[in-house]
This record gives sequence, C-alpha cells and structure tokens, in this order.
Amino acid sequence: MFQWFHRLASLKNFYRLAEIITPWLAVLCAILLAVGLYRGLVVAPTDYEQGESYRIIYVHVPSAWMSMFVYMVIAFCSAIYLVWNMKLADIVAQASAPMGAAFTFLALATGSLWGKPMWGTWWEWDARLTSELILLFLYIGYMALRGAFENSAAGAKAAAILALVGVVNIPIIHYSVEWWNTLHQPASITKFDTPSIHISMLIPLLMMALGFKLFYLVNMFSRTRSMILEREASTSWVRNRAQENNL
Amino acid sequence: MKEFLAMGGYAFYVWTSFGLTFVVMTAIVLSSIYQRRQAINSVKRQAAVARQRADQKNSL
Amino acid sequence: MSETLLEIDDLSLFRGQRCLFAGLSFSLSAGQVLQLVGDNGSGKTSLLRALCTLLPLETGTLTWRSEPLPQGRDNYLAELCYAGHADAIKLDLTPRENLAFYASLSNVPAHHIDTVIDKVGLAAQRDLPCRLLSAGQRRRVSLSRLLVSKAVLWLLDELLTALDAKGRALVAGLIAEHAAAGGAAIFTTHQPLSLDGVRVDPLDLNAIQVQDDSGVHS
Amino acid sequence: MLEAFNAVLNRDLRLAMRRRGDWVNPLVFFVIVISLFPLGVGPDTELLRQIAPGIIWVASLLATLLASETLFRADFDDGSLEQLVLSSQPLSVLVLAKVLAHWLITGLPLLFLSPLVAVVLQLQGRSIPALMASLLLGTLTLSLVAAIGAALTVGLRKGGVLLALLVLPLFIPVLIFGSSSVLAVEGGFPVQAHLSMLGALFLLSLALAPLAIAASLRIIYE
Repeated sequence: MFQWFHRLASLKNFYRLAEIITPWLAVLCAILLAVGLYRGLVVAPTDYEQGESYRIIYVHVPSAWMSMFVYMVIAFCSAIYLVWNMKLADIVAQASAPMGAAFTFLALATGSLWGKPMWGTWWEWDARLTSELILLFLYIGYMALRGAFENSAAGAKAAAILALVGVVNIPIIHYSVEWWNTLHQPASITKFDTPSIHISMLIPLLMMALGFKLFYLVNMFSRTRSMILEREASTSWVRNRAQENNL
Repeated sequence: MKEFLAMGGYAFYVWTSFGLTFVVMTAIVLSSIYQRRQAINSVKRQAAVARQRADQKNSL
Repeated sequence: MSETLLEIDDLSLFRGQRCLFAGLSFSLSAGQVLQLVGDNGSGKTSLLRALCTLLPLETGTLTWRSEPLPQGRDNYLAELCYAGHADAIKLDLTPRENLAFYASLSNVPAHHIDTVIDKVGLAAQRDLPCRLLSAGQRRRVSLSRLLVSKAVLWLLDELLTALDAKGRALVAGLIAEHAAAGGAAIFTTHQPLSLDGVRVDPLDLNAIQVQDDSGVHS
Repeated sequence: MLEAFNAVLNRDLRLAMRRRGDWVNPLVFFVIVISLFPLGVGPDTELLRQIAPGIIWVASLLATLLASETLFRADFDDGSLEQLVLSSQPLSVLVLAKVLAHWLITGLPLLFLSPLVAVVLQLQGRSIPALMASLLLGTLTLSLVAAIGAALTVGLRKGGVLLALLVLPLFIPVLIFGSSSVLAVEGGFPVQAHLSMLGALFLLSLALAPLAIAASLRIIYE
C-alpha cells in the first residue's frame, strides 16, 4: 500500500512543481529566443565564406542539439522506468518523443535548406544529415511501437527497451556513417560547424540553443502535467482540484 | 531594411528556414495547449460522472 | 499441520486502468488444492498468470517457502508448473519429443517419460506427431508436463477443456495423487470436478472484487 | 543451463527439418531480390560489379528481416514461449539458443549461396572470401538485432511493418561495414579493419542482445 501512495505522491508533487516553475521558464525562454534572434539575424557579422546563408545555423544547430538531447532524456527516463518502475519517468519520455522528432525534422529541413546554396543540391549524403535522418527513424519507431500496444503499461516498457537499444546504437551508427562518408567522399567542401567561430557569432548561437532547451522544457512540463491529469483523473487530489476549478 | 530582408541573396533559404522553425515550434505549443485542454475536459467529465453516481447512491 | 508453501499478502491486480481485485490474501499448504471461483472477467486467469509471475503485481507480495519474490523467483519457478489455455506443445513433434524437451528444460531426468505417457493413456500415440492427435489427446500431452516436471505447485487454467469423461476422471486422479504426495494445486474450471479423498477449497474472487469501478482503492 | 540451451537448439532445428517453408522462403526471397537488380539497372557488367556488394548486403538485410518475423511467432501462438519465460533457466540463454537455431536455418544458407550470387553480379573471384567472412559475422549480428525487434512485436497483430521500422535503422552499421569490406577487396585494399569492426559489432550484440530480447519477452505478457 505504501508504494502505491508513494507513487501517487510523486506524480502529485511533480504536477505542483511544474506548475510553479513553468511560467518562469516560459518568460526566460521568450527573452532568450527574442534576443538571440535579434543578435543572430541583425547584429552578428556576415560570414566571409558563406555570406548571409550561414545565419541558418541559428536554427539548425540548436535543433540538431535538441534532437540528440531529447533522445538522451528519453533513454535516461526509460532506464529509470525499467529499473525502478517510476511512472513519472515514463510520462516524461512519452511527452518528449514527439518534440524530439519535431526537432529532428527541423534539423533535417534546415540542413537541407542550408545545403542547397552551399553544396548546390538539396540533399547531400553528408555524415551529419544522414545520422540525423536515422535518428528520425528511431524516433518514429519509438512512437509507433508505443502506440501499437493495446496495454499501455506493456507499450511503455517495450518502448523503453527500444529506447535503450537505440541509445547503445546511436554512437555506433554515428561513427559508422562518418566512416562511410570519409570512405566515399574524401574531400568535403565546407564543414557545417566551423571550429573557429567568431565570438560575436557564437553568443547568439548559445542563446538560441539555451532558448530551444527552455522551449522544450516548458512544453515537456505542460504535456507531462496533462498526462498526469489523465492518468490520475480518478484520484482524490485531482478531483479536489477539479472541484476548486484549479487544475 | 530591404538589404536585411534580402540576406545577401540567400533570402529564400534563410527565411524559409526561420519560417519553418517558427511554424513547427508554434505547432508544438498549440498541441501542448490542446493536450492540456483535453486533459482538463476529461478530468471534469469523469468528476461529473463520479458525482452523479455518488448522488444516486445517497438518494437510494 | 502441513508446511505452508505459498503465501499471498494484500495482492491487487489491474488490467489497464481497471482494478480486478484488491487486498487478496491467502496461503497454500502442502497437500492443499484450491479452486478459483468467479464470474467471467473476475480475474481468475489474471490471478493465475500473476501467480506464475507472467503478470506484475500492482501491490502485494508473493512468498514461496518463506522466501519473498523477486529474490526467490528462480527457486519458485523451478518448483512451479503452469498449464494455460494453450497446450504449449509442438504439433510437428511427437508426445515423447515434446515431453523430452520440457524435461531437459526443467532439468529433470527424462527416463520416466514413457511411464507418464502410459499413465495418461497415450501409449499407442507416443511416436505419432501431435498434429495427428485429437484436441483431447493434445490436452493430455500438455497435462503430462505436470508429471514430467516434478513441480510441487501446479497452476491449472481451464484444465478440463477438450477432455472427455475419462479424461476428466484421469485429471481428477492426477490431482488427488499429487496432493496426497504433498504437492499443491490451484485451478479454474467451468465444469464440475470431484476429487476422491481430497478436499477442494474454493477461493471466490467475486467476494473480494472492488465495487467502485473507478478502479482506485484509496 | 547448457542442457536447456541444447534442448531449445535441438528442438528448433528438428522443427525446421519438418517444416521446410520456414527456411526455404527467405532463401528464395534473397535470390529473387538479387535477380531484380540487373533487370532494374541494366546488364552493364561494370556497373553491376560496382554496386554488387551493396546489392548483396541489402538483400541479406531484407532476407534476415523477413525471416526474423517467424522467430518467436509459432512459439507465441502455441503457448510454448510462455513456458520458456517461466522456465527456471536464464531466459537470455534460452533465447540465444533460439537465435542460434534460427541463424543456422536462415542465415547460414545465405552464406553458402553468396558465392553464386557474387558470380552472377560479376564480382571478382578474390572478393568472395571477404564477402563470405563479412556475411558470416554480419548475418549473426543481424539475427541478434532482428530478434530484439521480433520479441518486441511478437504480441502485436500488425507486427510486420513495425518490425521493419524498428530494426532496419539498427542494421545500418552492419550494412556499412559489410559492403565496404567487399568494396575494399575489389579496390585492392586490406580488409582486416572492416572485418574486425564487424567482429566487434558481433561481440557487442552477442553480449547485449540476449538481455534485451529476454526483457522484451517478459513484458509482452503483461
């Protein structure tokens, strides 16, 4: 009995915690994105090699970082869920997956839009874009597997196992794709991430990256809260808050 | 301003990238809001059903 | 007083969001036979599947020979034999091959397989592929696993399905013999089953079902 | 433990002997897919030789995927998978026996067929040992990885397409190192590095896949 109450309590506590910090994070996120956009699009100087087109990195690179970060969050939560059967971890993983897929899609689309003027083609089998494409497949598989189960608890555990299998594979896939890429295309024209990026270009990039991260957190908290409500709909604390019209 | 919008001849690529990002992120926000509404409605519906049942029990 | 084998304390089971029952406690001693009684959907099959560790317990503990699971899981499984709705036999193999497989799977010697096959009345069919046997005969092969495995605890779901009068008598005899030898069994059935000389304790799942169908017991 | 491993292995091999379709179908599929390519890209010998490693590897990938769908299906349907899960023997050892049996039935024949398709696709004779060595290590790895997907989807009614979606992205490293090892020999480069990468992938999947398969099989009954 204690375990059961304990689990309820932790969902309830998380609901309350997320309720308090989400507005603050949302405000901070909006400020960071606005300032980052302004500094990235207007203030940062033109790149002498790529011209203005380099400004795509201000959305491409944060999306690409987020696509990996969200997968790591999912894998981490999956491990916690499988080991300690902590339902909150499963909810966070479930809430994160569609957003991770969306960021992966953005990274692919903006990468392609950057590639057209740089490489002269919409799609180049570049190591980074290829890895990103495979990551998108992993996300789609994760969501499809979870959705295919009628029993949601079994679906959650199956998806968690798949996420862990995926996280073991991601470095291998990434390494093998890079290896394959150097094998078939010895001379790459321009590297996407120039190692020596000027500080005035770097600061907006970091601001955008942090803004994206907060954007994910705000939405993840909101979605997690919605899912907690649905799972706990018949418990007394949700009923009480529904009565007070304070959900 | 015109120069800024032209993006040194890369206007299409740059603005499509930023526009697409904006659209996707807006979609994420809208779907978060939609999910929250759905959850609240479902909780209210279930609470109403439970209350009705409790009333019936009391009146019996 | 005979030795207590299995102790169930405060067990609750959920199917999805629905609570099948909560707060179920009982114990099973050597030589005891328990029949699960309840309407369709009362959770008889789910309880059996939970007892053999296929379903996770929502709450509660399962203790085998004073050792609580999950620590005692391997010892428990080694002494348990579960016969579910499916026969769990390979139709392309003969009864003998099927039983030999289960014997080596549970690490018991295979030399008494022929005696077991004779006992369940399949001596003539023991080298025929199971595909050629009738449903009742296949069920007998499946039930022979109980004897081959030397398990102490038998968990039997709908054990009389597809069996004729003779087959039912045979099963009754097997359970009685098993109980007399110090084994224990839990079974469900829709047909009446009379065991000679062995008392069958009923466990009524309707009685402990949660009335509130919201599925929460807080 | 070893006795249980042998019991599962022997039973599955014996069943395969009695049911031909299970192991013949993926083989025929492999040959048909390979014969489709020359029809699709034209009979140009030079072009075929260039893309032959890729074709053979993609075809083996798809054949392994197709075959893996039946890996746990029959056992799940007749209830014997439940009995394996409930055995007091470690489940990961039992599933390893099942995967090994399955590979012997569906993977090994591909290996013996590969010199034939290599000749048909105009590969040089000296590439054939490398092709076979890479297929040996590669198909073992593929079988182990595919078994994870098969275990996760065995309880689902429409598992087939989902299985492909789950497993094919995980096949990519094997595809890359497998086809590049043949390409290396064709181009006159040493092949050891490629084969040792395949070997490393095999060892990694041998260590981890049985655990993932066993965990998956336990949850499908919930």
